[in-house]
Amino acid sequence: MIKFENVGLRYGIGPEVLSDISFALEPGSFHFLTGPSGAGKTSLMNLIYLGRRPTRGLVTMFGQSINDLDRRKLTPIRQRIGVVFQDFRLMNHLSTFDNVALPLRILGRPETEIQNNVNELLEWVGLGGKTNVLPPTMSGGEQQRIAIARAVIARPRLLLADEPTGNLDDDIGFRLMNLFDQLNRMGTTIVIATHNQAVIDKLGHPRMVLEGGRLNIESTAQKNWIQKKIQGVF
Amino acid sequence: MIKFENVGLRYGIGPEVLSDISFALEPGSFHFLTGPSGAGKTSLMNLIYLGRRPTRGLVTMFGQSINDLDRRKLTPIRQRIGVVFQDFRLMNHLSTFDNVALPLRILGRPETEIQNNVNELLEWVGLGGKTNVLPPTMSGGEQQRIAIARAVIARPRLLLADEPTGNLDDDIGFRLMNLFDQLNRMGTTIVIATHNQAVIDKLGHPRMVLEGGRLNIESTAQKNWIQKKIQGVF
Amino acid sequence: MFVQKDRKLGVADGKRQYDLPLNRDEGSGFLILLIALMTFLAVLALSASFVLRTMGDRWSSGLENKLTIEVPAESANETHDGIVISNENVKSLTQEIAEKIRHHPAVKSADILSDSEIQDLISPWLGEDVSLIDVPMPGLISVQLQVTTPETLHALEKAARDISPTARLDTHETWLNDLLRFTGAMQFAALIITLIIGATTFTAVAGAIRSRMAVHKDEVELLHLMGAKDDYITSQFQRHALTLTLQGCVVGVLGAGIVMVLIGLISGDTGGALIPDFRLGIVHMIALFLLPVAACGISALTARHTVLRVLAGMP
Amino acid sequence: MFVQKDRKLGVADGKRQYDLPLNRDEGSGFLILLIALMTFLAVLALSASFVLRTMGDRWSSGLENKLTIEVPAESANETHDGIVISNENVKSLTQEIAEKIRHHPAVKSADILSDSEIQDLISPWLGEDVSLIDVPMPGLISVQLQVTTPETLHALEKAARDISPTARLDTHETWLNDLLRFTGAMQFAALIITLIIGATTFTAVAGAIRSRMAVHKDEVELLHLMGAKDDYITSQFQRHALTLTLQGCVVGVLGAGIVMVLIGLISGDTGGALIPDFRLGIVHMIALFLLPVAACGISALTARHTVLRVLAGMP
Ligand SMILES: Nc1ncnc2c1ncn2[C@@H]1O[C@H](COP(=O)(O)OP(=O)(O)OP(=O)(O)O)[C@@H](O)[C@H]1O
Ligand SMILES: Nc1ncnc2c1ncn2[C@@H]1O[C@H](COP(=O)(O)OP(=O)(O)OP(=O)(O)O)[C@@H](O)[C@H]1O
Ligand SMILES: [Mg+2]
Ligand SMILES: [Mg+2]
Repeated sequence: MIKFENVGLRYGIGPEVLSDISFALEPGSFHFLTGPSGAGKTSLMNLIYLGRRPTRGLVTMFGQSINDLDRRKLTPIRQRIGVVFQDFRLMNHLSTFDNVALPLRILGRPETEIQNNVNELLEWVGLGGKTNVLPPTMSGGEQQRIAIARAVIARPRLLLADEPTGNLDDDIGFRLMNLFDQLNRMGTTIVIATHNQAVIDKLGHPRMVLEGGRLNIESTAQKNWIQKKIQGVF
Repeated sequence: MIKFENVGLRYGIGPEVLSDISFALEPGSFHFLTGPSGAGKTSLMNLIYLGRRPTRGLVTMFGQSINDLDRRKLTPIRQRIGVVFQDFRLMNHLSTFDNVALPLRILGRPETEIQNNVNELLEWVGLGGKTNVLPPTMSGGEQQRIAIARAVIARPRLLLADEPTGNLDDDIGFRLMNLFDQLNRMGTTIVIATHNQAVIDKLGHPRMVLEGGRLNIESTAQKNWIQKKIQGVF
Repeated sequence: MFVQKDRKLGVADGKRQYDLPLNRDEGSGFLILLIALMTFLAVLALSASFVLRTMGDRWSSGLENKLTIEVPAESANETHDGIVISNENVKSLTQEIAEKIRHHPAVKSADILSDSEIQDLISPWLGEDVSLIDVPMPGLISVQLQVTTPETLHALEKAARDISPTARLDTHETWLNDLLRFTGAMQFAALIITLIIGATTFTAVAGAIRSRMAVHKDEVELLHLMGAKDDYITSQFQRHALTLTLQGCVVGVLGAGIVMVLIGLISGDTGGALIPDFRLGIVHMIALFLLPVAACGISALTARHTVLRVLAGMP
Repeated sequence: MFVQKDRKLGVADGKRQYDLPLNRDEGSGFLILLIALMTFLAVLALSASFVLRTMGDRWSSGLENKLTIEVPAESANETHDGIVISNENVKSLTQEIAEKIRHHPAVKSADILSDSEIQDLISPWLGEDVSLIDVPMPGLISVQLQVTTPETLHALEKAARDISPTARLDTHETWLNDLLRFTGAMQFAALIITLIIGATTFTAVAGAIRSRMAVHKDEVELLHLMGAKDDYITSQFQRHALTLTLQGCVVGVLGAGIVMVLIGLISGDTGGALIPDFRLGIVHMIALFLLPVAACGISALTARHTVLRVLAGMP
């Protein structure tokens, strides 16, 4: 579904932040993306959601090579991707409802469908009583939940989440991870960048580790041993 | 040093976010502030760093009751407080160096002193090679470290940090917690709001727990049992 | 300044206007004010330029098309001091010029003034008692023209000079030439000002849209990344620019109208033929009404172009 | 538009100017342009108003201070058609008015026109051959004044009317009155425009500062929370407003100067006394130079006031 081949990225004239990144994501897969701060997790996500073109290498999305695709042809690809940004990127002048409804509106869905879907999802992430509130008057965790709701509302075929639980307590954090898991079971491919070891351990999906601009994919089997050990403790 | 008596806060005509908050922080103390998302941690910090006046109740800071203090008299109090905001609040047009130097410049310190102190601290938080970079081109964790450096550069007598390690991996997270500990040993009073159970457990300072708008302070003794248990595991 | 319509989304009535908070930008009222002022000044300057042209035309054509040709009694030909020419000589020269001039197509009539007529004209300067025979008398031809044009005047002057090199044209209206020159300068200034104003408005709108693009760059980029088509984004800016310009133009044109009526009231009842009323022809009216229409069109296009260019820079 | 000085901080040379990115705001060039345009127009309008006043003064005083008082041969007193007064009666009335008027301080001389003089004046209308004794002759007094002022004219008219109610003042210059009225209206318009421009500039600067305050509210609040004194923040905005206004004013005044020189070149060599040159007195020059100075002062104060008010709203 998504294939990177020898992809490299540099910002301006700086050093290569990502070099020789090669991987393929199967439809319906679920990966964690980890690595120390500044390793390039956000940068890699940026490449996947087409926020930037790579400096070199081949990128294939949904079977189309995007390297020499026309600008306009990227629009339908983008509509199939949901993103939770590390810094949320909410529209501060739009209410919680309208922020979450935005992807549906861009797709031109009928307003009644929007009304139902959005309200249901907001209820589910614990923001049912805050549909008409503006993001700047909400707590960090609440904003993060809006960002997550917005990313999943249009049932994207690919979901990218950058540190989606950094501002959430463990309870609501696991609840949202379950939401991702549920989506994954319905066929959505998922990549989550996170530092939260507890979450990674609990869900046990394979890890993509970025270090020094290179990417390693650790199999699930490798992790199972540690996971078992921890579960045995409690 | 800081005393809240029956403090309440409501935003506009909404419900009371904080009610009957009463506590006192001794000079040189270190507390964690926890509670579920939306409990009011950021709001309480806001009251402490004088970003808002409480709706009711008495607040005493550094021995002065601030309830009927003139606006201008608050300025020297503010200069003694360092804050790490949950959303960083960096100046996007200023370089890393200038962001961190800002508190010293406001205090009118000589430029040579600024130069030395800032460079040393940036080195320490792992941003030595990024002094001339603008915040928007940095990773989430790098920005968070700038925010922390800015809060501590002027050796404040009170340090407030709101979720200061949410975007950091455990390594650099503990390193910064050590920085806070060090400052604390030199006399700075510290309050850190965090969801990160690992950090709370490891350092073992008393917890202030916000729940339903009320505040409970859990003694260190209470936590010690759990902490020991965990340490025994590894 | 203007009632801000509630653009709040989330109401399922299909009235959704903006995803971007364009209408809440602080600068909007300010831009409207600027456009209003520009329109106001442009309408005034343009009207002034029209009025001045009408005025100039009327002055140069409406006054009696009369002039006098003087054949002095001195000839400056030979010496510095001039030689006095005999009265008979003057008379024959005058006769000759009159004959020649009469055939010019622009000349209605050319009459030689009689001695007594000349005496009437001269007496205020020389006194009643001086006998005409004692002084050298100039020859005078009173000419009535069909229309006064600079070309005709030049032709007549040349014709007269060919016969008597010292002949002089006196249009009685040198001050009018001054006035016409002045009016021309004013008209020029008015047009220059209109042009400057137009350019400024254009720059202002383009600048404002560019600045709004900059302020909302993150939001625009977000929409783009979510898969919004270029048109989805462009149309919001376009509608915004159009609305602002329209509001500004209406205010400006109304203001200018009021001021013009005021000026009309103050200067309008002069009644004299010299100063025409501040009434404009139908062509001018149309030109004045095209001004705001053009402004709206230009600013919508400017907005579209500006936004598309920024969008083209996004991956 | 203007070379942006490098305000980058972190260089230990004490040249630190702004913590806030005011000088990088997109709107700056635009505001400079606006202020330049406003200054340009204000200087032009003010100059025009001065020139018009000078022109009006010269026209009303500079022309020959002559007028004629006519004592008609008909009295409109009793009947609609009027009664013809005997020539002797007219003569005595005329004499009486002339005597009375001579003592008015503004009157230099007042001469009664002789019959032959009157005939000279009338002959163009009645023909040379009509004997004066056959028609009722009006009495005419040629008056030379020191200066022509409306008050003098009114006084003279009243004096004449006291003696002969049908007496009429003829200044030969009714068209001049029209012109003066027109000039007055133009002058009024120029002043109104200057005032509107001033108000707009004021609003624009206040609006721009308020909008910058809004854009940088978070940053200002941050500085405030870090313990920055009000002055620390205010002075940055103040300096910013001052810089922008100064740049705008310089451009505007220069532009206006160029246009005035241009207009002077086009209309300046008229040489006629009727249209004065576009030369301004020293007082006017000072007034024109005070304009930008006042603009700078006002905008610095506006900025200070605006920012202080926002800061006062912070806890
Ligand atoms: N727009 C940009 N321009 C220049 N450099 C950038 C830009 N964005 C990121 N970088 C640099 O690229 C490197 C990787 O950044 P990135 O945000 O991808 O890291 P990350 O893995 O997401 O880190 P974190 O866990 O702290 O969020 C960093 O050194 C950062 O300074
Ligand atoms: N400026 C504001 N105006 C109105 N309501 C606000 C404002 N700021 C916060 N709130 C509300 O007050 C409550 C407490 O918010 P606060 O940010 O203090 O929570 P928090 O404990 O910091 O949560 P988190 O862990 O998610 O950051 C929330 O319900 C939030 O919506
Ligand atoms: Mg990141
Ligand atoms: Mg918070």
